[in-house]
Amino acid sequence: MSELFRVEGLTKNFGGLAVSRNISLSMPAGERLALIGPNGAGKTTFVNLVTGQLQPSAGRVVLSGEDVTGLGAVRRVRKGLVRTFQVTRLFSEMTPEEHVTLTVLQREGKASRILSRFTGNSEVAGEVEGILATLGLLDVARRKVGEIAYGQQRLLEIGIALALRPKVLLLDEPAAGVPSSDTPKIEQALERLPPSLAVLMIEHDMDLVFRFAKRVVVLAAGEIIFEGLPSEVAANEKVREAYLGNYAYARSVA
Amino acid sequence: MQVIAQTESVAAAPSTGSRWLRDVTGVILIIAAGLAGYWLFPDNLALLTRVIAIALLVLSIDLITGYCGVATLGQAALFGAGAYAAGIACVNGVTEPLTLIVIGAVAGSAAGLLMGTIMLRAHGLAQLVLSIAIVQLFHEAANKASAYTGGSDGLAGLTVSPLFGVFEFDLWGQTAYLFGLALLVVVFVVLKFIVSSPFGMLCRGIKQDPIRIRAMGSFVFPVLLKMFVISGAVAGMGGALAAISTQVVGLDSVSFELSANALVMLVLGGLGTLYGALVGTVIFMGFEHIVSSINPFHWMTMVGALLIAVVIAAPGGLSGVLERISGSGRGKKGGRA
Amino acid sequence: MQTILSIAIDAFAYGMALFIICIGLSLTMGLMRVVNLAHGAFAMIAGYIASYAARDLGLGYAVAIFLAIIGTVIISIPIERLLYRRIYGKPELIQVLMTIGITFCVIGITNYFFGPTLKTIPLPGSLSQPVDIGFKTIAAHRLFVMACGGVVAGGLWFLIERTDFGIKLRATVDNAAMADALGVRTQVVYAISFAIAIGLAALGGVVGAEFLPIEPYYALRYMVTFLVVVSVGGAGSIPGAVVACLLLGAVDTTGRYLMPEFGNFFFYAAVIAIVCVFPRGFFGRAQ
Amino acid sequence: MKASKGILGAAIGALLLGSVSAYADTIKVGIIGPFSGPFALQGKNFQAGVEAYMALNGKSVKGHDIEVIYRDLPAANPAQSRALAQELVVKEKVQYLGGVYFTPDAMAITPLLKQANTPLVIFNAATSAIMTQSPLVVRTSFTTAQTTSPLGKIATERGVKKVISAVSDYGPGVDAEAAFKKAFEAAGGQVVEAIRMPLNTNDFSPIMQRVRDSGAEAVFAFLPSGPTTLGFVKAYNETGLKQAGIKFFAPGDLTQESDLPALGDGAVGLLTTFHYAVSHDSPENKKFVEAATKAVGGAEQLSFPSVGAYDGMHVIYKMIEATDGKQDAQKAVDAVKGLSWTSPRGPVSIDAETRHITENIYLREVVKGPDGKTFNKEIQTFPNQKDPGLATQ
Repeated sequence: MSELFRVEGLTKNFGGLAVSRNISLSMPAGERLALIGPNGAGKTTFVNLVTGQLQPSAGRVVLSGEDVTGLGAVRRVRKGLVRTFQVTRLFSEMTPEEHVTLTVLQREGKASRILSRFTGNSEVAGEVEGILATLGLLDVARRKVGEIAYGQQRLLEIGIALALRPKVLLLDEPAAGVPSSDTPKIEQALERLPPSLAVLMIEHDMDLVFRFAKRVVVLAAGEIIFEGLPSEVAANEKVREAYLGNYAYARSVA
Repeated sequence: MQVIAQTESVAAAPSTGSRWLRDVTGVILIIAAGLAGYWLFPDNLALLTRVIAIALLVLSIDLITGYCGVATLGQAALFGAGAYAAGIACVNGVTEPLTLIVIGAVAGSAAGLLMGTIMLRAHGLAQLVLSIAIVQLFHEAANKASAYTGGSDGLAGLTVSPLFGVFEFDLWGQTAYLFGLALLVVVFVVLKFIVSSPFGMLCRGIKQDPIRIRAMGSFVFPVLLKMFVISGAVAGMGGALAAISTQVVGLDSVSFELSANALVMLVLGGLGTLYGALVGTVIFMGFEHIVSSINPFHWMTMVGALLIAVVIAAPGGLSGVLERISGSGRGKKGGRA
Repeated sequence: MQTILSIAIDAFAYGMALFIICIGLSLTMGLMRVVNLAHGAFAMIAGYIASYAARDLGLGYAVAIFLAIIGTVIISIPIERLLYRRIYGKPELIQVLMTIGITFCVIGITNYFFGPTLKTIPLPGSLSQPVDIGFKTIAAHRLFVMACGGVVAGGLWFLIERTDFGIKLRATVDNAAMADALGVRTQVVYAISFAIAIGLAALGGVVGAEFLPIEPYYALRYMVTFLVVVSVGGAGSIPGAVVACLLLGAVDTTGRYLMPEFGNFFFYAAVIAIVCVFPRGFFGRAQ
Repeated sequence: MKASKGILGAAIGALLLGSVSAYADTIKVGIIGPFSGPFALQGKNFQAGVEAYMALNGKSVKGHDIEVIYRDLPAANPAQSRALAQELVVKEKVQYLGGVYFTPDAMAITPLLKQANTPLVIFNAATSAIMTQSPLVVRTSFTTAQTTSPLGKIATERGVKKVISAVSDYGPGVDAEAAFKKAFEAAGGQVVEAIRMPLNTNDFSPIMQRVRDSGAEAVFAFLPSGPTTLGFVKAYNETGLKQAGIKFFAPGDLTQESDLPALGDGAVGLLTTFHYAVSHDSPENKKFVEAATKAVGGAEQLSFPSVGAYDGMHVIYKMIEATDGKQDAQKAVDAVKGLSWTSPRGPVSIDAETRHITENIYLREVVKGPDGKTFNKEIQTFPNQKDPGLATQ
């Protein structure tokens, strides 16, 4: 498969501390990759480096053959490198519909228009409705985000990301904090992601990882220690040592 | 500094139609209240005109503080830029009132562009201090350039031509007031459009979480700067209106005191609703006028007590209280970011 | 050279006077997170008390300072209980509204009782003479102000960094809920810090009265200066406040010597430059 | 919005009722001044002057009762000034406007006068240009140029050849600088340096260093009264300039009586020129001071704006007398052109040409009285001084 996205030797030092060390990774279109690792392994830092919230000390980020390392977060989003947040960052006073509408308008370059009505914008209404419908958020489309369930807020995070029509989507723990009863809805949403989209997901819920990912990368202490099929992860010695040991052992026993 | 975020609920209205209705009602209420002021206080029109000019200033602060979360104690720099630009133009022979308003708006926007460029480099308290420093520099510059501005003696001798060649700006101030009221209504309607446009939404988003907005692929700085320019135009029109109706421009129009008073009026009325700006201005100035007429020697204590009382009784601003009384109950107030 | 030294000494004295008045505000803003615009009002109350004690009652300068500090703190207690407690942790603009209200009230009341005239605090003979320090003649009270500034800075540093109370205070500031859980009585810590800040305002009001004379409008007249100095230094930082006061004092004094007609330009241009380079002030905490 | 207007309406309506109930044969005089704020003392002196005049001369003229309405204008604010003047004329139906402390405030009122058919008697605002804005303005105070000009001669007479001028950087300060320079150079002196100090200067030591470095034999100063003056005079003493024999000249604004207690002994020896000293020795002044002290509420609060107000009321009374209660601004103003009388400050007259007061300017020295309090002692008189600023126009 042709490569869509690649990072090369991505390194980040905070003072003397290396939080990311020489990370290299490549993703084709349609990829479903899970990035896992123990707490403090540098997963979120990695996402921040990729999406431009942080500037790397060394290394490159390449999207569709173009080096985007020098670009800021906003430009990377516009090029199709989109993320969600580990803790939802939503506007509590706005509705899901408004979130998605704003995002779509932004993508279309219409978000800074000052003399068109925001609501009832028929140009984008259909698309917004489509996105909300896919995520099962139509029921709460016009309620304030502060008033809807956390699981729905997580879905909305994904919805916003989708509204940007990304090429590469980085999901930072999409199911974190969601009650287990709601996890299937998230999973469902993940399954319905556009097939051509390359998705990198950070997740702690291993069941979800195993069901979702075609490939797993394990990060420990800022370094990639494993890259391979989900089925191989549990067997890997390094991974066992670093992080997964007890879990895999427990599974194998069970 | 996270400014108060008792943002008016954008989402409470279930449909576009009812929101339209609400806005139209609001505008009609403003016009009605303005005309009521005209009929009830025909002898106080100069005061009421001044209220309108200040209301424009307070509205302009609401745009950047209430909608974008950028607190400023230097907004009078923009107001004063408009006032002096209109004043200087008028002294130099441009006496048509509408032209003067446009000149004020342009000058205010230019000042807003400058102010935004500087202020947006910082956040929180530092930002507030930058705004103070800027208004002080403007004040100092206006004082220094006394050849153009008249310095501390004020820029006098503005002779404004009659509006549409017919209506004189005279002692009774009917022309000035109705002109001001019309200007206020037009500006208010335009601002209502702006704050409910995608751009307005983007600003609210930035106020709550600029990182999220960036992750949505939108730059923050140009959006805020644009709002500064719009805000400058509004403040500049207020300044020009003050210059036209007073026929003198004084250094007080670029002072920290005016900026601080205007911010107090806004917080008093409630941020982020546009209505709050109007309510705050009318109540503060009305109260000040009444108590200083009753007791010109000690009105300050009364105004201070009013402010304290408002914080204790209605921390979300007076417009929230009025709404609760009127029973329209739109969303909850006084929340924080 | 003589001129430079002389300007430097003037700048130092002025900076120290600013420091004594502003450090209390820096504590309230940095540690208690209250934008207390009424800070100057408390300094002014102290000035009135000291003036009354020293001029009208004929008490000594030291006694007057002592009475002013005690008196102002006592006056501040009910205000803290009734008003300030309502705005701890509230949004800044609400705090601004409340404390401006308090300032207006204090001004109005002071005007009513003491009239609008300037009030002086007579200095004892030893402080009122000019002293020849070799290269220039300087008023003795300026030396006194410098000494006071040094003592205040040192004392506060010791209190915050080296005492039990300092530990509790820092813990409360970092995480009030956690400190509470650890058995620190945060309400008490707040009350004591507030009293200390007010006491410092009082000391500054009295000692600094030679620079900033006491009159009812004191509270508003210097509000901006105080706020600017504290922000430039970084709210809550003692070294920051020292550096900001000395630097801004130097800019102000030098500017006024070299080009007095552009004095304010220098001052505010310096403020803009500093704030743009150090958006949190010199020693500001990350927010 | 509507509700708030309603509240405003009720309250203003109540005020309105109060004023309507006064009977018809009352002539109203509106006084605008700083009754609160940093300049409240000056406003208080306006009031004291007005009340003193009415106490001594009765509250009616030719059977017309006089009612005074005060309006507060705490700081220079032309927009508010205009609003207040409009309200006084249109709503309160005053026939005469008086007071006004700041120049821009007066400038904002002058365009209204013709339509309002109301004369404006200025009790203070001291810029020459105001008089040219409207023929219906009469002024009973002084101009900075008027009080400053004699200093030129005084300085040279005292053997001073080189003076450094230090003024606050605002209208009156610049006026004072120019007036002094002109008068002093005409008398053969030289202004070696002219410093303009920002209004909000707190520490004047660097300025004093400049004065010392300039090699001047005297300093000419002008600052607004209040904290800045106090700071300036203090710095003058503390930096040893006084001991070094550098003389201090200033217009009398600097040593106004209400500031003297605060200035204390430091002010002793300062030479100022002004149109009025509370200590002026005349029977008229004695009566005035007694009445005005009662009105102002304390001897030490009395200062020069009171006499401007007192004479202003005199002019207004004369106007009412001339028009017999009818509203005719031009006739009223014409009636007082050339009017001369003996004011508490000495003999004065209204210049028929400029409508500005012609008065004696006195050189005063701050001295310590037998009671240990300092006061301005008049030591030289420059009779019948007109405003040089207007005279040359």
